[in-house]
Amino acid sequence: MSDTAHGSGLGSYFAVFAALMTLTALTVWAAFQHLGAWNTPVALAIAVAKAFLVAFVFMHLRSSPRRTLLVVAAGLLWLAFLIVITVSDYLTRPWLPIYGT
Amino acid sequence: MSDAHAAAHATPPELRHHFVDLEAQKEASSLGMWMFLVTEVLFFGGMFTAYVVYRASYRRAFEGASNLLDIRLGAFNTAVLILSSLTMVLAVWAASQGKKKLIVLFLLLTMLLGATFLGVKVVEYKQKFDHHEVPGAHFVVPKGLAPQSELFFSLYFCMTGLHALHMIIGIGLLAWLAAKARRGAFTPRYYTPVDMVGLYWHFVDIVWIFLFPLLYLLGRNTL
Amino acid sequence: MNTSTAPASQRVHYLNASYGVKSWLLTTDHKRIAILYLIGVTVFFAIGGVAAALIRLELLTPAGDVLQAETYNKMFTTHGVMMIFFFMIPGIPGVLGNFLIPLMIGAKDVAFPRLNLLSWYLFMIGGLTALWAVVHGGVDTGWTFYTPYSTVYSNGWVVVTAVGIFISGFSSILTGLNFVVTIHTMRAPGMTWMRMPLFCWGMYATAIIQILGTPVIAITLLLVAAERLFHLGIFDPAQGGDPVLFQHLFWFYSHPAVYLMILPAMAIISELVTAFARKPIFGYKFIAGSSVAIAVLSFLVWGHHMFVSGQSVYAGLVFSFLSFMVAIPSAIKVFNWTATLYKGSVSYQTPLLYALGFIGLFTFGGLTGLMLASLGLDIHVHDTYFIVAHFHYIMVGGTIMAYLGGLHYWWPKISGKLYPEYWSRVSAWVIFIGFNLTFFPQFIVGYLGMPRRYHAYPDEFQVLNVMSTAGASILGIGYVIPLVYFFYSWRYGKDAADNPWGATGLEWETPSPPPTENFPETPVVTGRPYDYRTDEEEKAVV
Amino acid sequence: MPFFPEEASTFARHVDGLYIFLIAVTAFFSLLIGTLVVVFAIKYHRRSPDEVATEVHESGLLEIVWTVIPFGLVLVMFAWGISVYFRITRPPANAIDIYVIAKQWMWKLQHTDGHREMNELHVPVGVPVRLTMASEDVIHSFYVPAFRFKRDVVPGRFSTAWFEASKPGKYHLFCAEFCGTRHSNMIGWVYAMKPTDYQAWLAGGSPGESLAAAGAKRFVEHACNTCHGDQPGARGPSLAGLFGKQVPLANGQTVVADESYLRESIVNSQARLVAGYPPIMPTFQGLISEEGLLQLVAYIKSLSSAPPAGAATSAAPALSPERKSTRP
Repeated sequence: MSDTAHGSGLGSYFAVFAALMTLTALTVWAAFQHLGAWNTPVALAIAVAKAFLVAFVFMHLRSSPRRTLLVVAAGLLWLAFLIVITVSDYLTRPWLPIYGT
Repeated sequence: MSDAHAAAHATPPELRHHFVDLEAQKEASSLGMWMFLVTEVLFFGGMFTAYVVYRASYRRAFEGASNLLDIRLGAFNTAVLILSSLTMVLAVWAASQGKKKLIVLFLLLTMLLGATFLGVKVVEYKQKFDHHEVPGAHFVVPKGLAPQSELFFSLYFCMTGLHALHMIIGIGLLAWLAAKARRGAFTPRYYTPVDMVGLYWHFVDIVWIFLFPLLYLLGRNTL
Repeated sequence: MNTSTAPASQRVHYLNASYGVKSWLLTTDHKRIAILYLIGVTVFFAIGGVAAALIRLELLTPAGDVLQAETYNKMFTTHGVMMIFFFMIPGIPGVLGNFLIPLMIGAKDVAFPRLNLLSWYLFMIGGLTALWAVVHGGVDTGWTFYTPYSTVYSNGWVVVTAVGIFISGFSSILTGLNFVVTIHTMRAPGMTWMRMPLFCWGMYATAIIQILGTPVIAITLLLVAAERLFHLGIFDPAQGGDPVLFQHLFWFYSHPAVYLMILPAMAIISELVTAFARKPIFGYKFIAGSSVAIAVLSFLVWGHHMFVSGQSVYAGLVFSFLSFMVAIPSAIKVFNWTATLYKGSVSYQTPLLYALGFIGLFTFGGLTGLMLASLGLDIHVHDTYFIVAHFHYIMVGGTIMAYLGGLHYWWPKISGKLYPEYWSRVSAWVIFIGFNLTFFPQFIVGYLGMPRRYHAYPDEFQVLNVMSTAGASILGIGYVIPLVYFFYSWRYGKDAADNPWGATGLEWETPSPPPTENFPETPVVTGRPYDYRTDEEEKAVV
Repeated sequence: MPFFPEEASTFARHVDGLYIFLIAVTAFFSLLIGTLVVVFAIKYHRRSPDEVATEVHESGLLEIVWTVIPFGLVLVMFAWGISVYFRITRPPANAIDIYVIAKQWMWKLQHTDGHREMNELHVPVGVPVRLTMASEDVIHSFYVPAFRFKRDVVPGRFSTAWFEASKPGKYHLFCAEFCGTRHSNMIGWVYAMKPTDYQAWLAGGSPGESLAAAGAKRFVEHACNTCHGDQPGARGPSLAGLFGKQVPLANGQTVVADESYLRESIVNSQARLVAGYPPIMPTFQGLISEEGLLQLVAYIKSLSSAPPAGAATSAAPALSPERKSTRP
């Protein structure tokens, strides 16, 4: 019963484990490459992929009710509010020299 | 079939009085746990925001300071934590199958891996103390770096410190679970605590999955 | 159904189901926990009130002659910290939310009763820690803890206060989480989302803010404490940190926190207006939706606290625009409440007096908020008494009025007793008059340029400050009266009927005070909320 | 009893205009709601205990109306608000410079010619005054109610602002951001004077060393001149005529060399590096006082307004012609 509830057998756990290890090796390797402006996005993309795997398979998000997905989405949206809006202040400070900025 | 149905409704001992049935209770627990994890996301989010802002302002200092962290230990710890996530999910699986001995085994393994992670962290912290790279009165600006590299180490200690605190709490919870599991408290019908602590443990893993590249990796190619 | 119950004294209910201190301190009954919160917030409110009285006393004369400057600074910090973190934020959710949500949705309890008790303990531990800090050590940073003053220069007990607020933050998070899960999973059969009382909608919106905002203030205050202890430099310009970053993180929570205080108040008003007009609420969906809209929008406007702090001009523009936008759902609510009274059957009982007071004061206070969202004007009035007046109109004229209105309305349900009608009307009027006399002059003195947090001030501001202090003493009396008669009625009041107002809602269908399990049997909901139609009318429709 | 402080600056009247408009809106809606509530409460007073209200059907149209009208109104407020705001943030071309250092609990003000004042500021009427402000400790806020203008002075950066007094008089100067025990004593006066009186006042005192001259000394003291000394083969870019110009950066962007950029280049030299130079300049975070930074920046500015003024100023970018400082 729980297998269906969690929607996965043991196989997927080991597969995800292998993928996570591979991605870890990949991100370490990529960090030493000269990718110009792309180093940071690549590192973050790999991290997001790993987090996605952990959340959806290990944490059974893929077989969770829609409500749970909504909760997670709200959390990420609010995190985006916090970071994006704060950083946008810093990014726009040097814009157009209007005095008093 | 109808007998089993009736049995399920004969108020099992785990059912708290105010829920209709175990399924509703489990659903409530799961929703509550996920919500708690969302608050944790925003809790760490405050520090991630600070990291993004200061990294943008003091990029060279941050890259230089990042290279002073031991990437081998960091990568090793990442692997350890991922492995612990695997053993954790196996413990949940064992609980769902009612394999009492396996639950205990996997919980203990997870605890062991968590402890390994913390042990390595202690070694790393000790290095930082020895090199006077801990922010505060005894901080010495590393050679060739701007003084703002202190901010990197401040954030490094805050982020990894809080992460480690979560690990310690997690290990405590695992010990509690293992003791309960040994007493046979979990059945395929009711193993919500294992499931919930599992969610917590995986979340702590996810935090590290982001901390590792942000703290250890970005700037490696400037060496 | 409300005629059949025996008098409360002959019946087992949540208050007499068990006796002794232990039965209260270890209770998991949401109704008893609500009473525990009531005691807690009242104590903290009284302490914050004493601090306010000392502030007003000092400001009676322009010279700083009653208190020393340092003491004065500690007093306004005490006032802010106690009132905001330990009265306003936990107040309505802790007391009325706890008591009513399970009753209103037809549940036996909240989803996690033990967690609910833990929330109260965290609240009390946090509150007492902060109280110890502000009273014994003293903190002079203001409730805003701006860096680098709080991290480097202040001599007060910033760390202990921050820890106290941090602990009670968890209480807030867990309460919100409990409410959301309760509303999602514990509703009685037939209680669909669109049949839910607006109070629950308001508390749901509040919980969103509690869950998503509180962690950020928690980490921010933790960083302040850590920085103070270990000189981390994260907010210290001497080490390359940016004080403005602290302001971003602080207001990310603390602006939504304002809505954390006003949303529950709006939730109460929606119930009061419909109950005392005996008429379905006008625009149910719009009031429910605007609560959620406010909860979301409130997270996007925090920068209007930073218009003169040196944030980017462009960030200022965006924040100004969004701040105006958040006014619209509030306006929708006010219009709908007003429309609910139209062609109602209006009874002037005390809860309605508070509700009408709320609508007027909140409208005025909210509109003055538009002046602060307005970039060009905010530069002048920022950090003056104009701000002080504005947020007291919202928090005292809004939240406290609604809280008192709600407390009167549900008092028969909570205590099983009736409060004295005459004295309650008197106190409602005293509070209304005292409040306006206290805070209206502050708008004027603020526009004239008197900065807030001033221990001494130029002579020309004295007349207005004297008016304000006079009003504060009337307001103080207004608050003591209900305190006295609530205590009195708890013991000596007349027994209340199950539904003394003739109101709708599941909470009125169970005895006053309710049994521990809330309902003799799980209620089934068959119709929309606030349905005051008589049987004949209903039949005619069917 | 007055309801408005004196209107003593060029933008005071615009701020008051906006305020009056907002008061009108506030009064209108407060009275509207207040009246409706009271009228409904009286007119539909419950006559018998069992009376139940007649049902009024919800109206989608009404909901739309009272959503759209406030929306339109706040758009007007927003537009009006930013138009006043831009007036306050954009200084005109011919501003004179005043340097402000805020510390617990005093204001130190310096005129470019070396005149120093404490908690008092003398300014001419009819001439824009630009403030470059720095804090030595916590956040302060420079607030002159009669000018309707306020600016936080945040440590770790320069805060700039401007005003133009329009009426001679003596006006309050407050610190508006809570800054510690004696916050309410961090007050002073601004004296707005007729230009002739101001000239007489300037001539009266004995000015000390000018900021730029003090900055020139520091320039040598910190050995800035070894790299920025204009000698052939210098390791750093020349600073002559730099102020107010567009500077190409190593990362391909450009930046206007204003006070903030100059300050940043001293305390966080690697942040926005000039194109064509290696990142070898040490950072001076924590090594130069706020006053020292102001002096250095004043000195670098003075290198751009040197005698052949025509040449230097015409090179200033079109974006910010107001950056030159011309003295009356």
